[in-house]
Amino acid sequence: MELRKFLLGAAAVGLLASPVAAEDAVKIGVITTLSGKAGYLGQDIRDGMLLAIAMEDGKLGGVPVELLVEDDGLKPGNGRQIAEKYMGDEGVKLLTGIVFSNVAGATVPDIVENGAIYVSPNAGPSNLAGEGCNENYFVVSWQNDALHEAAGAAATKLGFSKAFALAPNYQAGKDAITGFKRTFEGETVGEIYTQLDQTDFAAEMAQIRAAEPDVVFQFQPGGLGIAFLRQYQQAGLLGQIPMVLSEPSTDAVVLQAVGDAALGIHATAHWNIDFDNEANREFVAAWQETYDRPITYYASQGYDTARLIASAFAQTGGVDDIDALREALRKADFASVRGDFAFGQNQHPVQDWYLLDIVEDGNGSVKAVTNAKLLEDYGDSYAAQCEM
Amino acid sequence: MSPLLETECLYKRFGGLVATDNVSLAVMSGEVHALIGPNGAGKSTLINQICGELHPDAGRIRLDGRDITGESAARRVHLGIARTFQITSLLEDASVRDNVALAVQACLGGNLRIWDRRAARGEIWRETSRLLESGGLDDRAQARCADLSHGEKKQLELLMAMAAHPRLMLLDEPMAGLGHGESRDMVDRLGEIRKETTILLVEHDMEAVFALADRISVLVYGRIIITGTPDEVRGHPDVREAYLGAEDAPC
Amino acid sequence: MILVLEQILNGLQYGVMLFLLAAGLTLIFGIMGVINLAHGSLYMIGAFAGTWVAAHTGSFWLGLPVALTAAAVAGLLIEMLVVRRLYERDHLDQVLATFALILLFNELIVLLFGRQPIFTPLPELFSGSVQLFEGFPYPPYRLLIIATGLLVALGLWLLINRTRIGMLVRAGSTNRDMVRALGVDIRMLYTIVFGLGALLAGLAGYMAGPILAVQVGMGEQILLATFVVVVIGGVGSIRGAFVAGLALGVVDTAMRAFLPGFFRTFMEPAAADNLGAGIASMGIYLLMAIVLLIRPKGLFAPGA
Amino acid sequence: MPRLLAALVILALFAAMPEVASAMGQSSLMTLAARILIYAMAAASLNFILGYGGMISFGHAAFFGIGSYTVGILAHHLASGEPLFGIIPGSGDMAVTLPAALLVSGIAAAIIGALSLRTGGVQFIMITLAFAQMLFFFFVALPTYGGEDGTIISSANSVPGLNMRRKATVYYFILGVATVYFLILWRLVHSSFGEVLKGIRQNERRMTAMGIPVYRYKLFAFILAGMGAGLAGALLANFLRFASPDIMHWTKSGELMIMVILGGVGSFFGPILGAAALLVLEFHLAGWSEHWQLALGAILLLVVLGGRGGINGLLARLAGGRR
Repeated sequence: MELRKFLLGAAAVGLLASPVAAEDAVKIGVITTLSGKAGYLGQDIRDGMLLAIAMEDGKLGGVPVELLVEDDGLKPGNGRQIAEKYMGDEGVKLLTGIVFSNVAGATVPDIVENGAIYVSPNAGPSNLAGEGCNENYFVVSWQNDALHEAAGAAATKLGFSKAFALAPNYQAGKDAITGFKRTFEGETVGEIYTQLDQTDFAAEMAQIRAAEPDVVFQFQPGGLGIAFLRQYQQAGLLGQIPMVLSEPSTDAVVLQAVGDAALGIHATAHWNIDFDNEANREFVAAWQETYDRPITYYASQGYDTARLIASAFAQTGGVDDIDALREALRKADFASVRGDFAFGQNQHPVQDWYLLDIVEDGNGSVKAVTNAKLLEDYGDSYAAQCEM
Repeated sequence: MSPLLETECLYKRFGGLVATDNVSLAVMSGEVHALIGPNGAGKSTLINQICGELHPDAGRIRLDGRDITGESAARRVHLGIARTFQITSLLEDASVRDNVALAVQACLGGNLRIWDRRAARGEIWRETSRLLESGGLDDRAQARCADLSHGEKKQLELLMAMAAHPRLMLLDEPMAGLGHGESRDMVDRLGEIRKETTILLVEHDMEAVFALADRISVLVYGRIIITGTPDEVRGHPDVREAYLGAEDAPC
Repeated sequence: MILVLEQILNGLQYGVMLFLLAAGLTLIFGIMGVINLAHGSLYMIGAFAGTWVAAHTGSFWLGLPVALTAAAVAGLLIEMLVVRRLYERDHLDQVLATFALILLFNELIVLLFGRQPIFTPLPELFSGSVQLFEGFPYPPYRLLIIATGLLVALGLWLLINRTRIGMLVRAGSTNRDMVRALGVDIRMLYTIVFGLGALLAGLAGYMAGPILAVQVGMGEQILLATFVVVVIGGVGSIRGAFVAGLALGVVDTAMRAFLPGFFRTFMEPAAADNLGAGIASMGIYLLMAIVLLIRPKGLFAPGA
Repeated sequence: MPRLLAALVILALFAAMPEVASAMGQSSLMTLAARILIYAMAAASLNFILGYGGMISFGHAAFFGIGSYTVGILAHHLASGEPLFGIIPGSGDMAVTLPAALLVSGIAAAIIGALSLRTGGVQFIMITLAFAQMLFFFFVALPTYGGEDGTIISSANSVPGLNMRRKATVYYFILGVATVYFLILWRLVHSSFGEVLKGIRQNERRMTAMGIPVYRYKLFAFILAGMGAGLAGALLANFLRFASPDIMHWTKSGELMIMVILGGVGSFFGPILGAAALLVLEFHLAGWSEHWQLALGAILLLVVLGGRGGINGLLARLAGGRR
């Protein structure tokens, strides 16, 4: 049962965390989403961080650290409250962990105005990437739009010319379709915005079939994506109309849950489990030893965030000198599990994006295999608007 | 003498059931007009149309010559029609005094004031005390309404109706459920009230009806079969057959 | 034409799911006067218990009885430990208590099954798609759901119109005090109805498993739509739940499918998509508001 | 006057909070206190129609959100320099935004109330929920103001003579508004209208028979309550410097209702107690365990099974027991 795993995991986390809770440990505040449907995202981000810390025996960059973790419940107000608690009560100068853009919107401006540093392991909303950028705000993951721009590039590269795009009717969904169309050079023959809480896509399947596109792009994060892919298969569309997906629709949890309904799909990513570099091999091995569940890219981002912080701590020895810490972070002097990594002008990543194939893994399930590089040293569309 | 209340061909049906069938009724100013009839004859439906809770399908209602058919129930109270309920309907959580005070306040006006203190409106409390005294409920003023006896509740309802200074009082079975002594008290009380207002009385207690009524209308199957003095009604053969039937002749 | 037909089938399938949930909720609502926000949790419990067993045994059919049992047992426990103490209280206490239950169940599921969504394979027989007629493929599993929903509807109709319990249920939903006055052991009736409602919710949850994601919080998602069905149909009316469930399923599906296209005929595509999707997501609420404004008690309210 | 004393004690506690918080080295207590004040205002406005008027609105967060978005939208247009609908200029002035929030939420409450109050009972619960959800989806689908991601407000609205960049100043401003608000509410509850409203909760038929047009009175109360929630929402937007649709989601309406029930339905101080209890529990439990919702659920369940009247009722019984 999962309960046993949970207890083991909790014990492991407790063991990992306890020796570092020393007097001189630097506190890092993690605000993340652990409850509700998106709980696994925050959990993986946190565990990626814990893993990096454990691999250095409770330290990052030679500095003992203590990770404070709290659940924001996906409520912007709660995120803000936790940030205040960290900064005001615990004297935390370095915060991270937020999964969702709306929590970031309510929380990040307050953090950076307080003179603390925020390193995002996931959300990279556009309103903080352009004019709203800040020298104390770093994003390790990606700018939100880049995820979908990669998918658009993939559709172009694969030679498709008629695309059908679907996304939930909310900001991230609109950004997704905008992002896709920004890099897709063919024609978008249909666009559907689904309801935010919609889990049944039968109506959309029928419309896709009627529109006869040669490729489908859809953005349905988490559980929605699982439902979508399965229904795509059940509708008999899988194998008939190819699909190009951006990263959130094909994380490892989604793949495990959809199984063979994901076969043949073209996925895009900035990280995959099979990346052939030293840092990644180390990360994957450590994860598989510690946790009994699939590695998602969220975990890789949590891990990378911790490694980035470690690289900065190695230079500054901690958070006492914020200016020095900021400078050190900006250098991004660490080996990312995704290979090349640098910060752009707005302190968002400049990185490579890849095309993945979903194939059988030989154990009755499926896995993602890296096929080709799509975009090289790719930044984002908002960097130019950032004056820093 | 002109009628205070007139209904003209009031018609109301529920589904297949005709509850009031072209009822034309005139209540003279100053009289006690009793409305009798067997259960299900449509008495309460008629009362509810006069007070405005129900709207007739056809017909008109006039108060003092003025057509009030289209007026709301609340508006009719201000025009002078007050009522009591067959099953007492009070503010059960509030004290007796507060029940009366609210009725007084509703009549005095200023109900939409959001920046005054009701407790400081002396006029309300003076009138409330006067009413409580007149109804003999002043010693129960602080009691919670839900703790009152049935008879006391009936008295309280009457007081609250009186608070509106009605020209016409609709009494829906004021004696229902009362013991013999209580009924007699109620008859005495109504004898007092009739000096101040016209009364349309629905009642099964024939002793009370014949003691109080100046005129009586008999309603059967939604139709008025006769209106007349108590003696006329008592002697009317149709009434005996249709209403009194097998029962003993009244009084 | 095929598109319209397909969308109607899709709407029916969504509609019977809503009906399965709403049937129990409307009875609990109508007979006991209890607002049970935790009804969605029973749906989730059925889905998790059944799917877990199905995933470990590899058999869809083995999961079914487990899902039904788990949901019914959870329902009975809720009734006996919590709801029973609240019958005499007002709606607000019931809201607070059942809201607390949602929190409890969600977190318990996280503890037991983890945060990742879990997965059931479709039964072999029903995977893929069948050609209903030339050029019209349709997933047979969805047909199975529709058939199940209709069968349950028939079963409930027989139960309510042909049995003693059904008679009590009917009497109870129109006049609670009367049933009590008859000297019927009302507690027993309440427990049975609650258990039955939970069972149907569990069935709906398990049936939804292979097409949706079985995950924490799946109950709240469908809870609101279920309440909408109950209210439109008329509180306490199974017939209302059936008609409103199917109507809402079809209307909701049709709006999602055809509104943007409709707006595109006279608007810019981007604006049309936006407006269409916006109205479609408000659709069921709009529909409920309109129905209530015309018939304040819903379509088939008992005793109205 | 135990109530007056209680009120003064509560006020003194809140007034001392920034000092206490910094003395304890827990400056986040001030944030918590500010959120409690704001939520208490919103919950109290719900309690006004729910507890005093008997109208169980499950969509009250709509007005909370509308107040919040009024501030957010005015700030957005101030920043962009483009007037709303081409005529209404943006504003960052508290003297403009608060009245605007009151006005807009009042109008919204008038429309929603006028339609919803035609029903009653469970149907009223659901129709208010329906309107709130429609508004929620409307704002989620509205790209101009960030849709679901919300809109960031660059700074708190200005008040002449106050430095609203200082957190403590914003806090004291909120405390000041809340104090005035609760004083007004106290007057309102004990006014002639307040008494009529309490009568309506107990027996609408009787009130009609007294000559009170019940529908109009309920609508008036509904509008007042909507304005109260709108004011709270405007303060929240100023405090968070952020407005997003999540505060009009149905779960937020539920949260407000839970604060009212937890504190004690129809008691004046109930919503303050309820808001404080729920937010403090959330604050500490979330810091204590990631499975805090389990504990919260258990506590809420115990409270509701344990007794009637919420915390206020519990306090009353304790006070009664001691005597």
